This record gives sequence, C-alpha cells and structure tokens, in this order.
Amino acid sequence: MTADPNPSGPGRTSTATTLLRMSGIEKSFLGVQVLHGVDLDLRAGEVHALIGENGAGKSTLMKILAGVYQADGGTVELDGRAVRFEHPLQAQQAGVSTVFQEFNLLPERTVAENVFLGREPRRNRLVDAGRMNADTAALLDDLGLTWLRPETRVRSLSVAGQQIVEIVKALSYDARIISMDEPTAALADEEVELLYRLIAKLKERGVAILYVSHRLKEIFDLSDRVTILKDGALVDTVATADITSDELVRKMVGRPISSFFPDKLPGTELGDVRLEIQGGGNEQLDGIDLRVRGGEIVALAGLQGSGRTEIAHALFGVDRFTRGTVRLDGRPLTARTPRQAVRAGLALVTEDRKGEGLVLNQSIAANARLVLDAVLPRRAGQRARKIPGILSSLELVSRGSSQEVRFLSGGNQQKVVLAKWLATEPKVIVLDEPTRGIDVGAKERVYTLMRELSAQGVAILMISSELPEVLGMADRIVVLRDGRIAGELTGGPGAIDEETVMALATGHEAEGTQS
Amino acid sequence: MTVTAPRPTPQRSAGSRAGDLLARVFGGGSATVFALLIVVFAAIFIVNPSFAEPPSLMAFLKQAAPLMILAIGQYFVIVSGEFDLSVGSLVGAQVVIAAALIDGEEGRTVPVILLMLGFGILVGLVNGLITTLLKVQSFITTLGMMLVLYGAIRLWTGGAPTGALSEAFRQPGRGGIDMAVVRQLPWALMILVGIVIIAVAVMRSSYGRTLVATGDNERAAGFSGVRVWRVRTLAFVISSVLATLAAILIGGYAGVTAQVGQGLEFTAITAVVLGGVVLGGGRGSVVAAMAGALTLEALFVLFNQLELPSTIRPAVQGVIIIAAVAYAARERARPRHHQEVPSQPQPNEA
Amino acid sequence: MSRAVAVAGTGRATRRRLGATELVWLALVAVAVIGAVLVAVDGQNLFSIANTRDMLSRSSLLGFVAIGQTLVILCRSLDLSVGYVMALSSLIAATTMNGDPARVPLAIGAVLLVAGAIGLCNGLIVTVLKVNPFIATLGVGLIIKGYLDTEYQGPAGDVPSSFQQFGFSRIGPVPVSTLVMLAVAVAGILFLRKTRTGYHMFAVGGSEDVARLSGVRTGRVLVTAHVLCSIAAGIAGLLIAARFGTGSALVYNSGYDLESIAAVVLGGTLLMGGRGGIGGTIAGVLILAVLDTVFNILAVDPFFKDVLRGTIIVAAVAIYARRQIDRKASRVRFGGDGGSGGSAPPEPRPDQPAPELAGGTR
Amino acid sequence: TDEPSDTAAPEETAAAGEDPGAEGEEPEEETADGEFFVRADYDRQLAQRDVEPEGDPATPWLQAIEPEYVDTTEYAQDGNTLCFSNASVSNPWRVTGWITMQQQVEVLQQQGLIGEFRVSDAADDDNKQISDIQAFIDAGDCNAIIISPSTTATLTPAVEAACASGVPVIVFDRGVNTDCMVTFIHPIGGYAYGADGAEFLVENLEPGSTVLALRILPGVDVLENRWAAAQEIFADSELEILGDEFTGGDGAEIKNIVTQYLQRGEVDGIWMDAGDGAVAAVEAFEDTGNDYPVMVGEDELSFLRKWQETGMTAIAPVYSNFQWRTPILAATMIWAGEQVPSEWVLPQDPITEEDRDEFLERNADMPSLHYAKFGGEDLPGYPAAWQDR
Ligand SMILES: Nc1ncnc2c1ncn2[C@@H]1O[C@H](COP(=O)(O)OP(=O)(O)OP(=O)(O)O)[C@@H](O)[C@H]1O
Ligand SMILES: Nc1ncnc2c1ncn2[C@@H]1O[C@H](COP(=O)(O)OP(=O)(O)OP(=O)(O)O)[C@@H](O)[C@H]1O
Ligand SMILES: [Mg+2]
Ligand SMILES: [Mg+2]
Repeated sequence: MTADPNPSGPGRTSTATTLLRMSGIEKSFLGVQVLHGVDLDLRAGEVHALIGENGAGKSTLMKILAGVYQADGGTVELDGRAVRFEHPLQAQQAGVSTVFQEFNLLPERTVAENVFLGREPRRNRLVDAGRMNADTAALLDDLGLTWLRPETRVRSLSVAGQQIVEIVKALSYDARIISMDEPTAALADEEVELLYRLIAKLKERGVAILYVSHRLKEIFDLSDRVTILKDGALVDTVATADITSDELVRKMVGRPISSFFPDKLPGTELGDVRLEIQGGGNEQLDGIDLRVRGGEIVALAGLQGSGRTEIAHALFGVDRFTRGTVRLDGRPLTARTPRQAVRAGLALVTEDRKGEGLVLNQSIAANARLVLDAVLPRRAGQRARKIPGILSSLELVSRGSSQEVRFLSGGNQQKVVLAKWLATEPKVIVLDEPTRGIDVGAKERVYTLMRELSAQGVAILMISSELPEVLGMADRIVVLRDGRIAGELTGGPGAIDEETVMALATGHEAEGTQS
Repeated sequence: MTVTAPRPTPQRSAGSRAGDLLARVFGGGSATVFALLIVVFAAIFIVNPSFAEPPSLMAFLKQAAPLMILAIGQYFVIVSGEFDLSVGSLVGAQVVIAAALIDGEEGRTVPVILLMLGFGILVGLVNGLITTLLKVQSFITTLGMMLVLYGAIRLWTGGAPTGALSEAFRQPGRGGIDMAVVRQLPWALMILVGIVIIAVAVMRSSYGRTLVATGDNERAAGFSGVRVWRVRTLAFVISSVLATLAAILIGGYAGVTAQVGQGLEFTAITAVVLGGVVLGGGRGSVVAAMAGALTLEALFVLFNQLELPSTIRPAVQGVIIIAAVAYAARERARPRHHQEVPSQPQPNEA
Repeated sequence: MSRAVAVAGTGRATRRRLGATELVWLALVAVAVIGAVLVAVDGQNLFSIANTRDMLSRSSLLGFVAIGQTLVILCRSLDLSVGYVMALSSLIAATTMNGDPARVPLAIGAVLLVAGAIGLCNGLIVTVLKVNPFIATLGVGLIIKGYLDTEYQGPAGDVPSSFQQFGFSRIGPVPVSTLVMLAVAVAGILFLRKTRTGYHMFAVGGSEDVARLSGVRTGRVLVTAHVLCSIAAGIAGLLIAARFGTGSALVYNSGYDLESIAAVVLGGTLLMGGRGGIGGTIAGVLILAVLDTVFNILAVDPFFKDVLRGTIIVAAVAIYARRQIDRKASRVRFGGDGGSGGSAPPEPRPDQPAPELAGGTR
Repeated sequence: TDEPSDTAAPEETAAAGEDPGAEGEEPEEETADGEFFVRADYDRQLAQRDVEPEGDPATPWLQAIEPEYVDTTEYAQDGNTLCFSNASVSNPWRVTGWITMQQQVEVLQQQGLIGEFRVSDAADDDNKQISDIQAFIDAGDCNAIIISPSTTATLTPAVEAACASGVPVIVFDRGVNTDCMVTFIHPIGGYAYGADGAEFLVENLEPGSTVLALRILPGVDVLENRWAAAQEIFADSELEILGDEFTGGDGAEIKNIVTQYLQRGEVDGIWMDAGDGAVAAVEAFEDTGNDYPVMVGEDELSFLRKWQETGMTAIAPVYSNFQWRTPILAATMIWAGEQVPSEWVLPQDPITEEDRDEFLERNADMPSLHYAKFGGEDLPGYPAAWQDR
C-alpha cells in the first residue's frame, strides 16, 4: 500500500516568497564544530526536506531555528528581518513551531494540556480549562482525529498516538513555519498517510515546512526541494523533482551505495531450530508460534502496537509469557529476567536506544562491556578483550573508547549497542527496530552485520516497521496483528511484496497465509 | 564528529589506561574539589606552618577518617542514583549499641563488633530492599530509617546512652602505632587506606561498573542483564557497613555521647557532592568523593585556624559549598575536560 | 475503526484509577478511624472538641511549610532551608513588632519580603548557577544559620497580644491559624489549577526540557516556586512568633525541613515532580497531626513515636508506589521515568545544554 | 480561656526586685553587658551560693534558699491527676532526672497521693510543647500542671494560658517570663554554674594562662547565662580566652576542636558550659601528648571517674539534677493546701576534689552517663531504675 500521490502536485512554485533565510550558520558543541556555515531558505507553501547521515547536523540546525540552541555564527532572517531566538518561546511567537526528534510530551498531563502547554488560554487571567479542552477537541476534529480525546492522559496513549499528539501540538500554533524532525520515525504507514494529508492542507495555507526524515520515500513523496547536509556542511539544495534517489544517497553519503541490502554471504546455511515459541501468550499476546533456525533471519512485521516488541520483551524476561513454551536450542527457556535470557544465549537490541540501550554518561568501553559485567562478571575482563575488535569491525567512529556515548551520533550509538551484544556471543539475537533513526551508511553496516551473523549460524529475529528492510533482509516474515500471528510469508528477499504484508497487518484483505 | 570513512577504534595502551584513570579521577566536575583541597591546605599551612608537621597531619587524618569513610559509603549509594539519609542515625545507633552491649567489658569487644556489623548489614538490606522491591524513593526510605533508628535506639536505652566502651573498642579510633617522625600512625588511617583501596578496586570491578550504569540509566542497565535491585541493595549494604566502621572509629575516637552521629548524613552527602559526584547517579569517582570529605574537614580546620567566630562558620561553609558546586557544574559543561583526555585519537582524518 | 482504537491506546491505564489525592484523604479517614478506635479503647474520644482543636492546631504550622514545599517538589526541586527561614522570619517579625501593635503590618511585610528574597536566592542558585537544589538549599540554610547564630543569642523581640491572636484564638473549635492555613492551601490549589504558572510547575516537574521546548520559561517557574515556598515558610515563622510571643532562632532544630518533605510525599506528591498537589499535602499533614494527637492521648513514648512515624511514612509511600507499578510506563517515550519510582530525585537539569539527551533517560 | 496577655510588663518584674528574677530575664532589664547578662540576677545568684538553704540537708530537693512562701489554700483539692509537659528527654541529664521523677511519682501513687500521671514530651519542639500544654488545658481534668519549658521566652504565653485556666501550675528547670505560676522550682542558676567553673580556673591558673571555652549551642538561655557569668569573671582576670566554640555536645566534635587548638598552641584550662563530652576534651590532651589542663566538667560520672583516674585539677559544677523530684512533691503540697515557696531555689554545690571520691563511691554501680547529684538514693527503685534504663 502506498501513500497518496505526491500531494504537492508537479508544478512547483519556485517564485513563492522566501519566508526564512538562514545563512552561514555555525555551531559547536564542547569545542567540536557540528555546523559549518550552513545556508537554508524556506519559501511559503513549500515542503523543504533536510537530509543527511546521522550526526550531519540536521537536528542541530532545526533547534537553532527553534531557539533551543543559539548559533555561534551566521544569521537567521525571517521576512527579511534578522532574528535571534534565545528561547523557544520567542521562536513560537515569531511563528516557528517544531516537532522535535525527541518526544516532547508530559506523560502525566492530558492531551489538551500538552497541546496548549506554555500558552494556555486564559479568562480573567486564569486558565480556562474548559476552553482549552474545547479548542483541542475542535482542532482534533478538524484534523479528523476524532478518536483522540483532549482529556486523555498522554501516558495512556500508544507511541503512535503520542507522536500524533506531538504533531497536533506543532500544528496548533498557527505557525507560518513548521519544522518536523523525523515525525514518522514512530509511525506506521497508515499514520504516515494521515500526516501526508495534514501536510497537504498546511501547504495550501502557505505554511512552509522543513522536513527531516531518513525515509527517502517520504522525501520524494512530500518535498519540493531538498537540502543535503554532510558532516555539518551544506552539500547542495536541489528541487526534489530534479534528483534521483541514487543521486541523493550519493550526495548524502559521499559514495554510491550499490546494493542497499547485501546478499547472503556464501556458506550461510539453515541450521537446526534455535529459537522456538509454542502457543506463547500473555495479556497482550496470544497463540504465538514462532521458529527461528540458525542462520535464518525471521522478521516480525505489523502495525504499531501489534505486539512485536512485546514478543521480544516476553522472550527476554522483561515481560513474560504466561502461556506456552519457549525453547532455545531445544532446551526450555523461561527467562524471568534479562539476565537469565542472556545466560541462555539470547540478545536483545532494544527499539529505544537512549532509554533502554545505553548508559549515556558512560564511556563507549563501559557500555560495550556492560552485559559482560552484569551477567558474566568472572569472565568479563577476558571477554572484554574482544570488544575493541568488534567495535572496529562495526566501523565505529569515535574519539577513543573513553568517549562518553552521549557525544556519539545515533548511528554510532547503535553500533555500541550492537557491540555490547555481540560481545556475549549470542545464539539468538533479537533486533527491535535496529535501524530506527540511523542513516543509510550505518544501516548498511547493520545489514551486513546481520548477514555475517547468520553466516555464523546465529538465529536472528528482526522487528522492523520499515517494510523495505523487512522485505530486503528476511528469509521469512511473520506478520502480527493485535497480538496474534496474522500470517507467515516465506520466500526470502524479493519474493514478497509490501501489499501482501500490509494486507495481513491490517486485516483488510483475505488471509494470505502461506505457512 | 562523525566521519564516513571507517576507522578502527584504537587498542588501548597501558599509557592510555593511565590517562583514562587520571581523566576519570580529575576530569569533569571532580577537578574542582582537588583544586579546592589544595587551596584549603595551602591556606592552612600559611596560617599555621606547624600544621604541616607529620604529627599534626596524622592527628588531622585520624579525625577526618570517619567522615571520609562515610563519604565513600554514601558515594556508592549516590552513584547508583539513590540517597542514604540514615547513616547519621546509624552511626549514633551503633555507638550506643556498642556502649550498651560492651558495658566496659573487654572480652565482649569482638563479639559486639561482629554484632554491629551484622546490624549494619541488616539496616542496609532493609533500606535497599524497601527502595528496590517496594519502589519507595530512597530519600523517603532512608528518612524513615533515620527516624526509626533514632527512636528505637533511644527507646531501648531510655533516652540517653548507657554502658561504656571497652579500651579495645576504642583502639581503632583512638590509638595507633607509635613511631618516629609521625609520633603515632593512627589505626584509623590504616583502616581508611584499606577501605579506599578496596573501594577503588570495587569500582573498577564488574560490580562497580554495573553500579554506575544502574545510576546512569536503570532501564538500560536492566535490559543489559543487570539485576538492578541486587546492585542497588548491595550499595545500601556497603553504605551501612561503612557507616558501622565509621561508628567504630568515631566511638573509639571520642567515646559515647548522646549527640554522636547527628547530622552526619548531610555532611557526608555534602562531601560527596563537593567531590563532583552528581546527585541522581551515574557520574563521579569514589576518590573524588573521598577528597570531598577531606576538603570539608580541612575547611573546618581552616576556620579554626583563622579564628573565625564559630557562629559564622556555617555561613562561610554554605557559601563555599554553593560556590564550589556551582563552579563544578560550569566546569562539567565546558569542553576542556573532554579534550584534555590524553592519548585520544583525533577525529576526522578522512 | 479498529485502527483508531489501537492508536488511542489500550485504555488499560485509564480504568479504575482513584486519584492520588482521594487515596490520601481515604488514608486520612482510615488513620482517624483506627486512631479513634484506639483512643476509645482507652476510654476517650478522639473527636471531642478539645482533641479536634488539638489536631487542627498541630497541623497549621507544618501545613504552611508543607504547602510551600509541595510547590517546589512539584517542580522536581526541594527546599531544605525552610526551617532556617521560619526561624529568621519569627525573629524579624518579633523584633520589628517589638510590642507595638501598630507595627504588625510592617512586620508582616518585612517577613514576606525577606522570606521572598531568600526564596529568590534559592531559585537563582538552582536555575542560574545550576547547583542541585539539595545542596543549594542546604547551603542557603547554613548561611542563614550562620547569620542567626551570630546575630541572635536567643529569643528576641516582643509580639503584641493583638498578633498573638493569630496563634491562639479560635472560631468555634477551629483555630484561626488553621483557617488561615486552609485559606492559603485553597489559594495554592487555585494557583496550581488556574494559573499558567501553576500549570507550568507540573510541566517543569514532569520534564524541564519538554517545558522549555514548549515555550515555558522554566527558570522563572522554578524561581517562583522557590519564592512561594520561602514565603510560606515565612508565614509559618509569623505563626511561630504569634505562638511564642517572641522570635526564636532555635526553631531550625525542630526538623521542619525533613518533616515537611515527608508530609508532602505522604500526601501523594511524587518526589520526582510533575504529579501531586496541595490537596494531598494537607491530608498528609493532617495524618501526621492525627497520629501526633493519638500518640499524645495514649501517652506513647516519644521515641516510639519516631519509630512509628518513620514506619508509617515508608509504608504509605510503598502503598502509593504499589499502585503505580502496574501502570507500566510507556516504553518508548518515557523511558525510565515516573513509574519506576525507585530512583532518587535526580538533578532537575542535565549539566549539558543537551535537551535531546534527556528524552529517554530519566 | 486561653487568651494571651502581653508578656509580664517590665515594671512588674523589675519592681519585684530580687524575687521573680529567673535566669533569662526580660530583655528590658538587659544591661550593656549583653542580651544574656543581667547584673542583678548575676549578683544575686553568686550571693545565693553562700546562703545556707532552709530545710534538711539530707533531702536537698526539699531545701530552699531564701524562700518566700505563698499560700496555696485556694488550690487545695481532692483531685490528684497530675499532668506534666516535658520539654524533652534528649540528653543524659534530662533522662536521669526523668527517671528520678517517675520513681518519685510511683512512691506517691502508692501512697494514693497522686492518681493519674499524664505526660507529654515535646521532643525539644517549642511549638509542640505549646500544643501539649494547650491540650492539657483543653482536657480540663488536670489537677495540676507541671511544666519544664523548652525555652524561656517562647513558652511564656502558653504558661500564662495554663495559669489562666485556674489549675495550679508548677514550672521547673528553665523559667518563663511570668510569675503567674504557683511556684517556680530551680537550682540557683546558670550564672552561679558558670561562675563556679570560671572562678576555679582563675584560682588555679597562673595569670596569663590560656583557657578554651566549649559550649553546646548558641541561643539557649540557660547555657548563655553560664557563659555570660564566665565571661564576666574572665574579664576581671588575667586569663587569656583562646576562643569559645560550639560543639553540639558531640564528643567527636569536642575532641576535634580541642585537638586543633592544641595544635595551634598551649591550652591551660578548659571551661565548659555543660559536662557532656568533657572526657573527650580531656582525651584530646592525652592523645596529643599534652599535660592535663585545669578542667571544668560536670557531675556526670564519666567525668568524675576520669578526673579521679588522672588526678588532674578539676571541678565539677552541678546543675542539681534532684530538682526533678521537687515539682512532684510540690504538687502534692499544693493539693494539700500547704505553703510552697513562690520561687523555690534549690541548692547547687559544685563537686570539688574533696567530695569527689565520696560521690564516686556512692555511685560506684551507676552508668557513666549518670549524674552524681541525682538525689534518688532513697527511692525504692534505687539503684536498678537508674542502672538499666
Ligand atoms: N548537545 C550536544 N552536545 C554535544 N554534541 C552534540 C549535541 N547535540 C548534537 N551534538 C553532536 O552534533 C552532531 C550533530 O547532531 P545532530 O543531532 O544535529 O545530527 P542529526 O543530523 O540530527 O542526526 P540524526 O539523524 O541521528 O538525528 C553530532 O555529532 C552530535 O553528536
Ligand atoms: N507503555 C504501555 N502501556 C500500556 N500499553 C502498552 C504500552 N506499550 C505498549 N502497549 C500495548 O501493548 C501492545 C503491544 O505493543 P508493542 O509495543 O509490543 O507493539 P509493537 O508492535 O512492538 O509496536 P512498536 O512498533 O511500538 O514497537 C499494544 O496493544 C500496545 O498498545
Ligand atoms: Mg537528528
Ligand atoms: Mg516495537
């Protein structure tokens, strides 16, 4: 299933007024320059995509526009007048609103309170909660989000629901410029479509949109122009219509990426069943039957909230299966803690890198050996000797293993997470959204790694919301819907198409089970 | 910072390890405390050169040892992301327990000390398990423990301490090996050195690493197989055991008084924070925490040497603590320390 | 549309939720009932006019402090200087009044001004100098202590009887001071529910970065909370002056700092900020007052009281935490936040100007 | 009934001259010497040390110095519920006294003179003590209220409220700024206590010797009076006062401070405003290899034992602990309509080298934090009640 055809239509208006002009923007963090004189201009009614690898400086540029950071050099002109935002408030007042890459909601507050945070409507100087709810309801209705209620606590929403609240919040500002930093990272196709529709509406109103995404498809679907950053420097700004995706990737990475999904390595064989779940179930899952062989890559596909992560967590002892059995290499596995799972030979690369994957204030070395320290303290020192090798084979870019991981870019952080798990020499590795929010170069490295692992006979269970990746990498695809297995698609890379998977995931078409 | 060309992470040489260690000890917010320590000592020496004589230094270290030990214990808890407000009460309770149970009889010294250690472990376990299993914030758990210990001990003794300590019990805190030059090498100092060595070793062990990781990001640590509850509980036990050792030294040093231990928890936490350890966990070194305690004790000596009116000392102490912590916070935010790390390969060569 | 339901969440969390505040008031009722039964066994009536008065008047002093403390704790800060502010305020009040009823307004003004200024210092040290509030307010407390010890060798000043009424007179069984405390509490509740600054306190406590990125002037909010907290402690100081007839420096030894924090937490406000309120705090204060009165009537050994109080506070918070455990934290977005409960109040700001890092870690 | 009145008007107390003056008198009477030094009180207390008290020396808790008896027939009654608002039992001196008081009550309860003995303990919190007293008044069934105020000035309104309720009120230990109570029981007082030690130092030290003053807390009137008197005496001497330090009564703190002073120079004498931790101060001299100072301690046994053991030159001023018995006895006297002194000044003799050994012998089985002049030897619970607290 594909999204609507390009909502902007073919005739791109390059003559539209320039709303915003950023020129020569410089920014350093802790003595490291991350933006080198970047220029960017936004026109009314255009969608301007900003792309670049992890750490290229996209979010930083956006945050300078939003008043979160202050540029060290360069100028920002709004309507031809120079502005300098010292506080996000000033940016908002000037008509710039932002969907940040990181989530920006208060879990304990309601949808309405979050949407109107910082500018609650008042009557007689007192906050008018009634109007706030009414306004939010009106806004939600207007956007066709009738299922979302203003009084709901954000904590009780699903991830996608939260992301949508965030987008609604940015829209509610009535801004002339809206910048969105990977707004779809947590969205499935259906919500992405909703976003497409919203963006189309905004364009009609003459709003300028700065759009960051690692999903090239969206760039081509949505944007009028695209600006490419590399290592904090401007590479080019081109009309999207004038560039192919290969060219775009080349400009972004600095080298052509021939085949995005690497082929199986020679000598990769399907071994015995290493991981087996039979009739697994708990509060959110039911009837999960799953088998992964050594050397095999099985993907779990499904919509947001379909229970994929839940399976990973239940396997790994974060949650539990209350029904059914799990076997690892034929031996029953009832992990009640991650530690037991690790001891049995399981590894889990979590979907939330910063929250669940890394201890950000610690060094690369400390992160990479954390599992060893926690689970195998006696042999930790000895095993940790392999870590530098693993890190370099992952092509980690850092300033030495004593660097704190919070200073790494997303892709490099993910490599540290991978290294941490590889050091345990797992038999089965579960990768939950392993490429979420990382750039193409790093993605490719992850894919290669997966191939290498399966060549070594490791069983891989991959969870991903990016269908191309699922289709490109998996030997088998298990589709989940509402916590149950909706179907299983076999045939390996190239044999299955997106429509079949989506049909299963949404349940809109007849069963296509082939297992 | 990011380059596309792959470059391997360099192997760490011995030199780079030493560099790392130095960076970890002196880097970040910890540099402030060492600077402050030097300044305070310099000031003391200027005001009173005789303080630099070995016997005086030994006497100083003897009295500083208990707070340093408490600070080390508190460090374990703080770096794991928690608080231990019960140590002051625990020190008081332990001294009173010792006096009441020993009651002046030499023969009971060792059994009572063993019993005190057992009691310390118990208190730490209760603190730790309530915090980790019942999910009560440690600030509240240990505040409750502080009240309970304070009340229970007085309930038991009817308000004021009873009994007496034995001579043997008083030795570790009061005595030492008589020798030339330093006059007396205090047992307390030797015990302190032993504890510091063990503490540094523990922090470099797997346990220490998982402890810091837990304080930094409990969830990530949990997903990495760390048994968070166990790691934290152990930190509370360590804190309580070290508080017990501090109690043995304090009781030995000065005998029993009703007020013993009062307010020590705040002094210990202040010392740790002064050492650049961040409340909330995950950052700071144990050596710096100990240096924080030493600095605080040195500051008290300096106030005395300067003949500052004793009523005004808290005010000066308050100003210095706020200034030092504020300065350390600025330092941490500055780039310098992250680049000064020796032997770091330069980024971006491609 | 089934999809919509999925996006809107399972709704699990919204079911069967009793607000934290209601729970605390229920706890208060439970404590009162159990207390009344125990007292009745002893042949007395916990709710006799005399005992009711006693409970209410015991609650007023701690009430003021705890109301202020609630505001700062909601902002994920805390104030350990309140005891010293109370002592200083009582002295300023008593010495300014100096027995002259005409000077009462002047004294009240002076107290509020000085207390507010101290709160401003606390707030600025926390926000501008980025000192952890624990250390900042401990340090400011020490500074005030130094001043008090140097300046006042004991009780000083003289409070005219007209102002002593504030401490002693009653309307029916209800002491005036309790009424004033309740009025301040109501004002505080309205402030939190009806003003933007009040809303923003929850936001700052929930996540300072989120609040800042949403255009909230977080520094100002936090400073406001600290100023209001100190002013509340100042009012407590006024009450002390009224009850003592003089100002007393030694009040700082009475442990109101920790006790007020305990009352706030007992009242269901999260020590990590972002959730809770003054309503719960008042219930927390009343629980402590009921306990105090019951212990007094039953002539419980004062040291046993400490043991019981410590146990009750921990037990109560353990019960609140229980309720939160089954509400699983949203996995992706709110990382280790909130529900995990176990961790101490972290420093409210990261040291780095790196808001993006804070997203999932705490 | 609990209307506060302005604190006792200055003229009243001032005019009353010698009798109502307690320690911590009205600030109005302040002289240039400082907030806590009232010369009239100082002179009177110093003089009272030499006055022979009335009554049997075998029961010093019933003796009185220069008593002025008041008639109590208006309070005579059959009711015998005794209410006691205690400031706290937070230090060994108060604990010792509190045991003595309970023992005394037990005796009288057995004799049927006292019925219920109701106690509330304010744990050193003035506000709580005010509430406690208020609760006694409100309860309305106390036949007498004994108050041991935690702070002089702050408890005044509450004591006045208690008096106004018509119940006989007995105040002991620290005073309050009113004379509405039936009797105020206290040993001679803080000036005398402070002077005993200071005079001893002046007598036993060469001119030019150095003295370190160790104090517990600032701002507590009883303690401030002791220091004020000592300062008065030191000012007239040729002793050099090195400093006055607050220790919180914590032994470790005391030892630290003394060690630091010794490290700076010689210390020939130590003056303390209370004996808690006196042993720690002495040990600081031992541990640093210095000669013993001339020492001012207190009648706490740990100090007396250390003194005997080391043979140093010392004195133990006494703040008579036996005063805890007196208010109980006074209550029964008031109920019986017997006269009591309006200000009941109990004797307060320091322990000197001559009688030290005698007191040590008498208390040989007592714990070290016990006070030699606790005056409970004749009570039936002796000695077990004081031994296993
Ligand atoms: N607050 C900060 N402190 C230090 N370094 C930072 C900070 N914020 C960003 N950086 C660094 O600046 C560089 C640019 O980061 P930025 O987040 O802008 O990249 P990005 O293009 O948005 O990457 P991604 O695609 O991963 O989101 C990275 O190297 C990052 O590590
Ligand atoms: N924090 C939470 N609180 C309540 N319910 C949750 C929470 N997280 C997930 N759920 C629910 O659990 C079920 C399974 O969610 P899960 O996250 O496993 O799905 P998923 O397919 O992995 O989605 P995602 O792409 O977000 O990882 C869904 O019904 C979801 O709404
Ligand atoms: Mg980014
Ligand atoms: Mg998932």
